[in-house]
Amino acid sequence: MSELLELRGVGKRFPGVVALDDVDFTVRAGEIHALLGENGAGKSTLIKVLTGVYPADEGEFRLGGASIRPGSPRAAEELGISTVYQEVNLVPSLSVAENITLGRQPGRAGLLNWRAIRRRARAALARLELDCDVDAELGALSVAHQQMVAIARALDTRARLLILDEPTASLDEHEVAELFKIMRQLRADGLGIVFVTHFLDQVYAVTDRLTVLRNGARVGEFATAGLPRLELVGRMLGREVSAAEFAAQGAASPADHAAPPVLATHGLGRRGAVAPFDLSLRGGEVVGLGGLLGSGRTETARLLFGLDRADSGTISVHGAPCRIDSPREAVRLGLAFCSEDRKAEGLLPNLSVRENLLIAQQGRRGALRALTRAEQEQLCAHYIAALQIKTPDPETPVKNLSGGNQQKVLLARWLATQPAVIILDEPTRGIDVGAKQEIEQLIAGLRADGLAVLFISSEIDEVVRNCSRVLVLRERRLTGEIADGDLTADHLMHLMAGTHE
Amino acid sequence: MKVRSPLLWPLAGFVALLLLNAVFNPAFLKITLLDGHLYGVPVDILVQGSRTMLVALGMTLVIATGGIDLSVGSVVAIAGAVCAVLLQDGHGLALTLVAAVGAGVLAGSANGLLVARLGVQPIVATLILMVAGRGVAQLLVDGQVIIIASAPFEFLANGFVLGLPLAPLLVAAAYVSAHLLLRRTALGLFVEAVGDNEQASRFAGLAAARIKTLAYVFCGACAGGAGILTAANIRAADAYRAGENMELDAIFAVVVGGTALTGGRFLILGTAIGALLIQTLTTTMYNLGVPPAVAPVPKALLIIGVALLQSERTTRWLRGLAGRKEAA
Amino acid sequence: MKVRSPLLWPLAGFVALLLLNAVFNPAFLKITLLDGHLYGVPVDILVQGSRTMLVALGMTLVIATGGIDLSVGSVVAIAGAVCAVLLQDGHGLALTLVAAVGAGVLAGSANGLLVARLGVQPIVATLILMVAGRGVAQLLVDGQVIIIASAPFEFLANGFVLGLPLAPLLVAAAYVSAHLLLRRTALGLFVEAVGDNEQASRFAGLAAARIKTLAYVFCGACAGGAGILTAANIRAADAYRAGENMELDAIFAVVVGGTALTGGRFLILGTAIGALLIQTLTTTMYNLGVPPAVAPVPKALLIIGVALLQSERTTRWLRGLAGRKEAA
Amino acid sequence: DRQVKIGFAQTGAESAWRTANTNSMKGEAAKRGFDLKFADGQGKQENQIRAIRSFVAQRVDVIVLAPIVETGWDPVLREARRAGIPVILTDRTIQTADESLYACFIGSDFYEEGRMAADWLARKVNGQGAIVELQGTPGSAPANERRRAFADAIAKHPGLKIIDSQSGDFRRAGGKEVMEAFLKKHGRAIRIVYAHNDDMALGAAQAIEEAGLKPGTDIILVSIDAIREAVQAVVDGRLNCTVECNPLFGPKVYDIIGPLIRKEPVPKKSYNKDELFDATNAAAVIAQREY
Ligand SMILES: Nc1ncnc2c1ncn2[C@@H]1O[C@H](COP(=O)(O)OP(=O)(O)OP(=O)(O)O)[C@@H](O)[C@H]1O
Ligand SMILES: Nc1ncnc2c1ncn2[C@@H]1O[C@H](COP(=O)(O)OP(=O)(O)OP(=O)(O)O)[C@@H](O)[C@H]1O
Ligand SMILES: [Mg+2]
Ligand SMILES: [Mg+2]
Repeated sequence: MSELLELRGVGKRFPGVVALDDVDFTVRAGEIHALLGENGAGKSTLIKVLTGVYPADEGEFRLGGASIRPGSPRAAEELGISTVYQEVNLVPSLSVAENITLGRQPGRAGLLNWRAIRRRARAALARLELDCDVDAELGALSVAHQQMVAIARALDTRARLLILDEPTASLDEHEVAELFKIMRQLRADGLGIVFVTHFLDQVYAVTDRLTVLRNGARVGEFATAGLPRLELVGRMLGREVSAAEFAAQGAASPADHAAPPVLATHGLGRRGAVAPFDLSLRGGEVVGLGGLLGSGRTETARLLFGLDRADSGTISVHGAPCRIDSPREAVRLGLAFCSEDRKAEGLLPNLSVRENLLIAQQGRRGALRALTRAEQEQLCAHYIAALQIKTPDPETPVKNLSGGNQQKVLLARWLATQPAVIILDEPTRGIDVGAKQEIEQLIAGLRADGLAVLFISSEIDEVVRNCSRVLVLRERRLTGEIADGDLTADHLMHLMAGTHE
Repeated sequence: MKVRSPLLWPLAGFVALLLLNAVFNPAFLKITLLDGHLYGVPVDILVQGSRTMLVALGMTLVIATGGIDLSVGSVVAIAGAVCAVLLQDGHGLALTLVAAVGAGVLAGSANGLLVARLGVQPIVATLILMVAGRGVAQLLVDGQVIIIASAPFEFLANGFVLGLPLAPLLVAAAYVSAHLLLRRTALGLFVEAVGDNEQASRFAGLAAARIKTLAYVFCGACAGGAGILTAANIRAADAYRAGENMELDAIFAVVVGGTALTGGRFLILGTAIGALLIQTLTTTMYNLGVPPAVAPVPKALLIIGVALLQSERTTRWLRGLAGRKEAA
Repeated sequence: MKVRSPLLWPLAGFVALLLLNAVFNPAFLKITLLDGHLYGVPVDILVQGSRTMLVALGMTLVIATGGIDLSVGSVVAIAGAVCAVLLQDGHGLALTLVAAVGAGVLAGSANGLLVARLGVQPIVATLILMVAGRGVAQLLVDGQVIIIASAPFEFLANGFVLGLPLAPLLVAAAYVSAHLLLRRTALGLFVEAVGDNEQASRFAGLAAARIKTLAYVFCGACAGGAGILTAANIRAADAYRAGENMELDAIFAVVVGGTALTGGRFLILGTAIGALLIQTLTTTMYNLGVPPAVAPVPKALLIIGVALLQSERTTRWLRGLAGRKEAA
Repeated sequence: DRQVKIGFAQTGAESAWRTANTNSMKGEAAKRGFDLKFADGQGKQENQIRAIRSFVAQRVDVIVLAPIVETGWDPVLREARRAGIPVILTDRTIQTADESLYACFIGSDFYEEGRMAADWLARKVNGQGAIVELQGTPGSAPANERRRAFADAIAKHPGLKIIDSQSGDFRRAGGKEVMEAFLKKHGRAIRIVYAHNDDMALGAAQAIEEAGLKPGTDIILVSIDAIREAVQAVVDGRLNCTVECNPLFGPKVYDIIGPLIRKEPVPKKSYNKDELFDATNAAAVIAQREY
């Protein structure tokens, strides 16, 4: 097989960080090549350097044998490299169709042909079996749908090399399956595909070979089939891992049903968002919220956290009825909500890791009771160590961290408020295997400490592993609950899809 | 719930103003024929408003890219000065017009260079030319108000064709061409994409810097055109006052017309309505004899009113009120 | 590579200007004692610059929240008018000062309400008061320039304490208190968070609207204070001209001082340096005898220079050049 | 007989001078029982054009126009002529090919004001002395004219030299700031200050006092406008001379209206009488100064 892409000795330094250090990377035509590594290993940076987002400090790039050095994503695209970047990078106020065809609208002599544009967008979405109005404004879609649109866009071009940086982080199984179908088909057509993911199942399901990065350096290149899972994890983490460490944890022990609920709702709902529902969370239990994409999980969380105003029902915390009409009020009552959209709703990009970490706690204390510098530093040191956040130092702007590490900072922000109830919306999105393990342990720890956790994840296994009970949402309505012994992936899937009869 | 057209509120304001005037002064809407051309207050509004409309057209694009151009007033003064100097030296009309628009293009390129290539913030970058540009205009005319004695030149601003005023026709032509250019090609889309999310646009392969530069150049050209009309209207180049405060009126027109200052989606038809609305308001104040110290207030109130009605937060709040009433 | 302090460039510009002056006119930096107080050009710069410094202090916070306040000039006029009217009516100094700052607070609250609660874009919201505010000031003084004949009032702007000019001392005190208030409490952090990502701040439990409103109120209070100093400086309230163009100078000072107009991180020390830099430049123009018509040009050039040096893109470009040279 | 209807298109309310001008026109009209229709142009010519049209429509007897700019008036003035309404220009003149479009012009002569100031000064200091000039807003008509006239007039006196000139923007604060800089730069070399308006002169006087000198004695101050505060300063000896730029056009304008309506000939160009106030006459007039 021919070498499609060859990178030799690529290096890239940011202030205080060596992001890439003498990296070699090869992709053949007609293969799916996984690019793996921990959060902050340098995967995204490698991709950005290759596609001209940043200039490389050193290194040689060859595509199809010819030396290339694209100066911008546009130049890369013209060379036949089509990329889906890690953070969804589309234009929110444009329509789906406009986003998919942006910069390469069909039409004659520069004149737009709207029918062709829509047709093309619809075709691109149809390949992913995505049913979605091409005239809808992109910003109104859920993160997952936006991600699918971004993928559709990347597929809608004749490329030789397709790069997908964590495209599956916010997708559920159905969409992932569709994506894989297309990836295999493209592979058969002779494309080279670079695939970044933190889901090892997906690596084994679809890739031919893989390259592992650690701390910006290449660990090695392997044939996927020849590398056992544990060894792969070991290569990524740089240490021996035992099978026990990664065995599925037993379902969490059931909570004490006699204990009064920390958070309870009665008939809480909002027209057009979620039908009225009853829910009660007890201290020391992890409750899952299951559902397909767009089933209303996020909107339920928003309602609980006072981001949207409920138009019916009541809510009580520690048995006392209360009104939650702003996040500020929610935080004051001991709630915490780690949003799924970390870029828009989570990060303060230009502020430091330290400030991002303590902002919620400081907000809860109020402006006048400022944390002292020593307290702040202690807090940072604690959480940076506890969550193994990879950052040159706490004063680095958080936008310079890798995606997974940003996610950890946000988790830390909420843990620092020492909440009674924490709502985690896709908390493990984009987090590497090691860290996922740590976060799951953390959740177990929180439960042991008596917190109530509301856990939302598109990964069914993760839900089953971590939760003692799962509430199932379908079409914005709470349709069922499974607990304890009944809680299996199969059963849950049927409930979510509404096919359990 | 159907999404309402963003043109609704400015249009409603426009109609309301016309009605208000017509009630207080029935002669307001009367149009007569005088010397074979139309004559009346609505004609005045169109003629006087045409300059702001032209400047606001360019401003719309700049604002859509997420920028702002404060230098348009100075560019109007420069273009007028160029016209006066060239006509005085006996150059032809065609050359004069090209040179005046060219001066605008040059100014726009300077702004574009600073903003798009060198990353200076638009307010700062264009303030420079706003401040320094008037000096340039004064240097051109040597601090004097130069009288222009060219009938064809004056005709551009004050002439009538088939009984219709020429200046609004020219500006309307500019709007139609801009609309076709922006909406029939992908240019308009590119501008909106860059204004909404510059980084994503770059990732999507758009030449963001070039698109932004183009917007500023276009805005400069429009301001140059408005400079021609202004000089032709008063048959003189007044480097000291021409185009004063025009950036404010243009920005108002754009905002009232429904284009957000944060960039992204733009509505050139809205801008045209916005400019007419502002002009009508000025005329109205006049007609109703509002005392001078109070005169800016209704204008301010109108603008805030439209801005409020367009703000999502207010809409939500109003809807909340309505909802509560429904529930009761 | 060490990250350079953002104060570097404005400071360098300041020092360069002082040197330039000292070379052309050795008397420039001379400070003498006159009637027991300091006397010299640097003292003038401090006294004259103190008003812009005060306005720019408030503007810094507003800009840090991602907004802008164009109404400060009008607020200066209003506060001056309030002082004149109250002192004329024989009210005490304390009441007068409180009322003047109170007027500023009121204006700031109006701006804050529009921007933070009703979601009107800052440029539009504050333009309203910019336009209408001067009318209010004129109504207050009934169109007259009112002379203020209160020695203690004048002392605020022109007095000396222990040989040092009082006005800069007062403004310095304002800066120090603001610094303590913002940095010893978490207020500064909250302002930066809201300016950096308003939505995320709200998600993190901050009262974003309240924080923004506070910034506008503070800015109004600063403008009110500057209005007092302005009126005291010339012993008169000039509703027509007081505070004219002050919003531009203040915005320049903030930008030159290293606070980005996009909001987020702010540097009040940088703002102080920026304001002094601009005042020094004005004084330099007088000193070098630059003709008035040309005077805005160097100012514009300086601002663009500093803005360029602070722009990341330029830095990258310069570094690229340097790199190529190194490589060669 | 019938009440006289007058339409007055004012430029705006940009300064205290303008306000005094407006008040004079309004007050005098009330005194004489005229029906004055007042329109404020808010600094824009188009507003004034529109105002004139509405005056024509209302069939006023006379239109008074204080033009904001010098050109672009022909079409609307032709409309007024067609309606048979005479137009009086005040304050500033216009540029037109057809002088018959207006009946007469009554104005302030900025050039004459500058010349009067220079002549008074030459006499006062015997044609000797170093002058600093505080200019008005660069490019504005009064600043241009007053600068030109002063320069022309002192050219006859080789001993009078302008050693520095900066713009104080017609503002008190501007005059003070520029004067402070001049004092540091030239020190005691400055003998004379010529300010294009009183506001700047009063600001400069303050700067001079703060520099430990006596304005009017150590440094001679000459300015233009003669606002009441400045005349008072002349009385107090802080200012040496101020040339009037009289905003009180009311009487002069209305005096001419009678003959105009009766179609009697009136002088095409006349100037509002501008006096000069110095130590000799200031005290006598201060009580009657209206603004
Ligand atoms: N713009 C930047 N400025 C400074 N440092 C950066 C920047 N971008 C990335 N880094 C640093 O480079 C390193 C590699 O980051 P990169 O985003 O490539 O990681 P990644 O492997 O994609 O991780 P993840 O799995 O979390 O997405 C990290 O330490 C990160 O902090
Ligand atoms: N701001 C919004 N405006 C309009 N529609 C929205 C908005 N946010 C979400 N939606 C739509 O509401 C539906 C429910 O979204 P929600 O995010 O609650 O689902 P979810 O079950 O959490 O799915 P996900 O896995 O994407 O988080 C989706 O179809 C989404 O497109
Ligand atoms: Mg990454
Ligand atoms: Mg969700």
